[in-house]
Amino acid sequence: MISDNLIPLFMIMSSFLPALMIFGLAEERKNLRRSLNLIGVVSTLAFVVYMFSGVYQGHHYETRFPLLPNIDLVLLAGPIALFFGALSSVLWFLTTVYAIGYLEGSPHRSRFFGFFSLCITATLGVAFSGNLITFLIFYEMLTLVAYPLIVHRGTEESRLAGQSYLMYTIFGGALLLLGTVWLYTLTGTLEFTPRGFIENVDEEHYFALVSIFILLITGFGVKAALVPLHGWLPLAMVAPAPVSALLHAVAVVKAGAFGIILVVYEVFGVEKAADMGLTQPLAVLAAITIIYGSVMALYQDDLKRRLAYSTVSQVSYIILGVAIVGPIATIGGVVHLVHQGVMKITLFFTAGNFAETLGIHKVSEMNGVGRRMPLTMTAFTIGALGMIGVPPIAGFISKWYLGLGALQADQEWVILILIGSSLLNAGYFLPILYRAWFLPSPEKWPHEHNFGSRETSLMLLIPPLITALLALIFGLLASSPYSPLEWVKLIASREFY
Amino acid sequence: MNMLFIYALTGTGLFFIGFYALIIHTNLLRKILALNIMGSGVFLVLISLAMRSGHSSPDPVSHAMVITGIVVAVSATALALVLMLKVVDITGKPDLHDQEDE
Amino acid sequence: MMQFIMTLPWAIMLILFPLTGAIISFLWSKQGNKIGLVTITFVLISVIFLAWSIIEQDVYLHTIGGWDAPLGINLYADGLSLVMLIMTALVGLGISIYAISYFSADQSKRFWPLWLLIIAGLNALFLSSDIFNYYVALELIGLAAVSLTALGNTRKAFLGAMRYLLATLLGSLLYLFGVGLLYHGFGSLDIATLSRNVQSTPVLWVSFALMGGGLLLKTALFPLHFWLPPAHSSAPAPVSALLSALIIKSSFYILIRLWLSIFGPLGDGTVESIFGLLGAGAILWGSFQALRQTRLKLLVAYSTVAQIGYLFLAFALAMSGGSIAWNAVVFLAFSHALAKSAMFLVVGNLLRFGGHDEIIHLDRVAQRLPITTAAFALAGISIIGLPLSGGFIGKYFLLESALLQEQWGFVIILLLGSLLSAAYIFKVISHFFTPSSTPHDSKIIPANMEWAALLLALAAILLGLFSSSVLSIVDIGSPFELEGEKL
Amino acid sequence: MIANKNKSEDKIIRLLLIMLLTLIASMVAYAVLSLPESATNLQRLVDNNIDISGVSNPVTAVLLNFRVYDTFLEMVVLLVALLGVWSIKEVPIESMNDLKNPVLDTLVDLLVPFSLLVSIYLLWVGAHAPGGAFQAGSVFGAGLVLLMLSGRQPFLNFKGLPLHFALIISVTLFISISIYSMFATGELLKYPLSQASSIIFILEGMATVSIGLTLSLLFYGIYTKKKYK
Repeated sequence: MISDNLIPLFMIMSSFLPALMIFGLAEERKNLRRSLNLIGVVSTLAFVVYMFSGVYQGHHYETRFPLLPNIDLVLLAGPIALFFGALSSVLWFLTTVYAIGYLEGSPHRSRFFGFFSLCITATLGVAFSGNLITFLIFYEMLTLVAYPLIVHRGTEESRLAGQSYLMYTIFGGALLLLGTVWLYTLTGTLEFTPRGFIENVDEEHYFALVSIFILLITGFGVKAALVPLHGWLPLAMVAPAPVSALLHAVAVVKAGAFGIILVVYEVFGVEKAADMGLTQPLAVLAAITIIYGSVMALYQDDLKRRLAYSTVSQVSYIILGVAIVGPIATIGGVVHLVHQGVMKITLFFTAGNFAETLGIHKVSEMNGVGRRMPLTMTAFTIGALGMIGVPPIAGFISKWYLGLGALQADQEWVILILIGSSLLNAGYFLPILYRAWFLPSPEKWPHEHNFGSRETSLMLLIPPLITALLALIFGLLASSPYSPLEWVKLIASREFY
Repeated sequence: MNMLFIYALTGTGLFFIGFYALIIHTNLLRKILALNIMGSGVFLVLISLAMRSGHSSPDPVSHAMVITGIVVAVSATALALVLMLKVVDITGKPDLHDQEDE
Repeated sequence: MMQFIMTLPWAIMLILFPLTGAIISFLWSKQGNKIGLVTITFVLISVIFLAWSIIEQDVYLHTIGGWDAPLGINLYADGLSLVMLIMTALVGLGISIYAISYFSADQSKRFWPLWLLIIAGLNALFLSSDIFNYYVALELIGLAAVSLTALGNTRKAFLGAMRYLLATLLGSLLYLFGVGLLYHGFGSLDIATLSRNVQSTPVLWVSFALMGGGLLLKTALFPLHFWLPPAHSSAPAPVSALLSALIIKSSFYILIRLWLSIFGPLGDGTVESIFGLLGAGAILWGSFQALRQTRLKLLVAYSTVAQIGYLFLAFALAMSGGSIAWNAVVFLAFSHALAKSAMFLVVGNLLRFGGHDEIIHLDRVAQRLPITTAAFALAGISIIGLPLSGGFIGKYFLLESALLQEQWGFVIILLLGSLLSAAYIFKVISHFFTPSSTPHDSKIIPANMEWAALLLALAAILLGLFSSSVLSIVDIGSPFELEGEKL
Repeated sequence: MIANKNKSEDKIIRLLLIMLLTLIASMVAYAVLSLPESATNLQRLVDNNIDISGVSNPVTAVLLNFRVYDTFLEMVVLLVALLGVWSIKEVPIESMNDLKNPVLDTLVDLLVPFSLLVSIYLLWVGAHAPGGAFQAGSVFGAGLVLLMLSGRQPFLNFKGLPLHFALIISVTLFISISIYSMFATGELLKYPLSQASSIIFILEGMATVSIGLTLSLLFYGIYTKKKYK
């Protein structure tokens, strides 16, 4: 019998080892590469599911490896970890299928899929980190392995986008490292603990703790694209669609948001942070980001850039939920991690389909797309409506809990933000839907590919349909026992007294 | 004051005169000579301080250091001279200021 | 059987193997490659067994000629020496594997004897505990290094070698003068004896100034680094690698040893401040210069100037009482050796591949030389100090130590240095993916030249992963307790 | 001329340098003067052990026994220098003939055998009085240099592998004695008491050969420069 404590390590390895093997493959070994990819995906998923059921039965999965004096590398399958890990591995599975279809016949696929797998290794590492240093290590790994994906096309434009991405993220990483080490010198530990691990720090270090909080939030804020640290995200849109999907819904941006969640809940403890007066400014910052992202999205004609700004806005819902302070808002914020993930990935998959099939990159070119590609457009519509917050799609659940949470915490102003942002969301999504469904299609699409009887290749079509379906199910069956919402309620119960 | 300290001070003086020359002169031959003068200065200090023993014979370890030091200095000087000749061969002049003309 | 193997004199073989190899490769120069590889393999095996016996039986001490110090010379190896020896063997293996394909037959004939003699000299130096013996070993290493620099056989290489020779000879003479004064002041050349004899007198501090000055010059600490970029950037790639990775570490090692046993316990904090200040200057100046370079090899050379600054920053923090910072010193030195040698080998590959090292004209290297690209990227990660690499562990300790001592200036320098290094590393990497505006022909790079670079870079990364084992080795014999505390 | 301004700047820099170096020099001088007027350092230890060192000249005892390891490495340094010179510059083995002169010829014919004699004497005397391998090697080397300067060609027939063997003979002997001593006594370069003086003598003899040859070849490497043009 394999020791329970090695399971998290096996999970990490099941994407890491295939990645290494894929790097070694010659470009034309298509089938072997696919098999390796799928073996990796499936075994990762299997490990996550195994741990899920195990944790339900009270098992404990923890891989520990000594790194420095008093500091271990820890992979721990806690509730939050499994929550984020499950999201990542499921969406990775779909993105891999999508990417195989999307990159059919394009060059450097071994490199692409190698780094693609490494991205998931890093994301799962982030998800399962048992302490801040482990988190930091995988977080920086994620920064690095995402870079070759962003510059994958090898054009001057992608080079510049990659440069800006690195400038932001390396800067953020430096702040994180400083905050982490500083924290360690005060606490002597970095192990994530429900309700935080800073109680024992003396009052006299108040200023230091505030500085650490700012450093950590700023560090994570770069990837979470908090205004004004969001500049790299719209530029990074030059990457291929599966990369954008991965960046926005699963890996990079989410890792930043996830980091903020951990800092507030498992490092400082949300109530302690609130007592120190740290959460209110964070809430304001999140609110500004929500409105700013939405307003900017209104002005983008490029579809992917519009989606990118939408991400800037939507991810801050998560942060807002965290910063409002209160069990219900927490539920709204944390569950949005998953809800935003499935909805946004749907949008990016479908945007990629439009580009790949018809050569459509701009909103203004989308007239009548609905009739040409009805299934794709249906998925897009579900994602978009979910983003706006239309019931019964998942996005509605998030916003509902956020609103309730705000009221519970006497933060009525948040309601205004939610309403305002929903209106803005509608403002930049509804015109697209209108164009696609109700306007006549042009004589000729910008760059049309023929996929026979189907609207597009099956591998491009199925993933968005599944994610759209998930977005619906997560909304419809929100109160069934295995839904993300119920899981998040369990998490929230650990974080509040 | 003991006579040997005068030698030791002379050695120190030689060392720093050599040091000065090493920095000031651009001609490589002079630089190499300067290093040799510095070396002689150190050896003189070592030899003269070895006389402090009061015995009939001076401190042998200090002497052994000087002998080893001389061998090393000779080797280094030979290498430096050959390298200098090579530099002269290639750039046409015995100094390090090379106009980037390739 | 195992017991018997452990009692063999592995430390002495570390010196005798490369010497013998050098002589054989001098006599049968056509077989240089084979002799070199066999020799370095033996060196590696010896290091492994020496490490094993030291881990099992504590520090190694050997009285040469049966004459105990101070009359004779003692060989001594504790955790610190051991790590340096392991570093030499690993980097040595990487460079040797690379060199068998790099040099022309004529160059190879000259390369192997000198290179093996350098390995012998480095091993001798790291095993020694005698300040005059250090001098002889330093000269051995220095003269051989200069000769190898000149092997580049270009105008720049000769000028670089000449400048290097003058600097290293000046450094040696300063050091020798200090040795002489220290001997006549305190009656011994043996470090352990000296550490018992010394008192804080003018002689002590003047000899420290002379020895320290000489060693700083040899280590190329800012602003005494003027000789380094021309020499390191004009030498043949394997030579640049060994210069940056190993040679400058040898004088740095002596400085640490002297400080820990002789001068440190009597210091009052001045030296720390000076070293810290110079280290900070080196980091900023070196990184800034690296960022400005348009040629890759010069960029890598200036990066060495900056990385030396980290060593001294760590040294300064360690001197002012942070035991953590000593660990930083070890990790920074070790990981820099691995990463920087990998980087110079990469530059060698690129130079051969495209015939130039202009950064903006690198032409789709990521596609065409993936292994070399990976090597550069991994080495870069360690140089920047990104997790999880040896460089990261070093900078982590450094940051922790600076924060514990509330040295905010150092904290800022550290962050700034990391950002600058990231900037210059990624400036290069970003051009790996794009086509050059002037596409050019390319030559084939032998696999061993690519893999040698990758393995060294990989070792720099793994150093981070196995940091706890490295730390437990370093701790053998408590090299970082000042002599006063040991009593 | 533009040099005017530069010259005055130059002068200031020189002045500053002189002041700085004088300052350092006086600190060093102060330290030297602060040394006690008499000190024995390691002399007593050397005296106490000289009887079992195999020689009676203390300097030779230090060089070839107490600190023989330094000498070992020193011989390696000499080899490094020669390898360095040869790697920088290919030295042609045919010598130059530009100094043909009957007076010189006669003088060399007298001096070279004499230098060989002096060299052997110095080698022998080193065991109990000032002298030894380095001094002997220098004189031997000087004799060879004289030969070259006078247009004789000492390396015309003595080259290639035999020459290489002669150059490394001293280092090789050191390595062999190292290995032998490890087997015989378990300690590096520790001589069995009965063999000490003979081992030292052999070491010195071979060192003389290597030093003499190496020094003359170093000179040769520098001197043959003209041949290249």
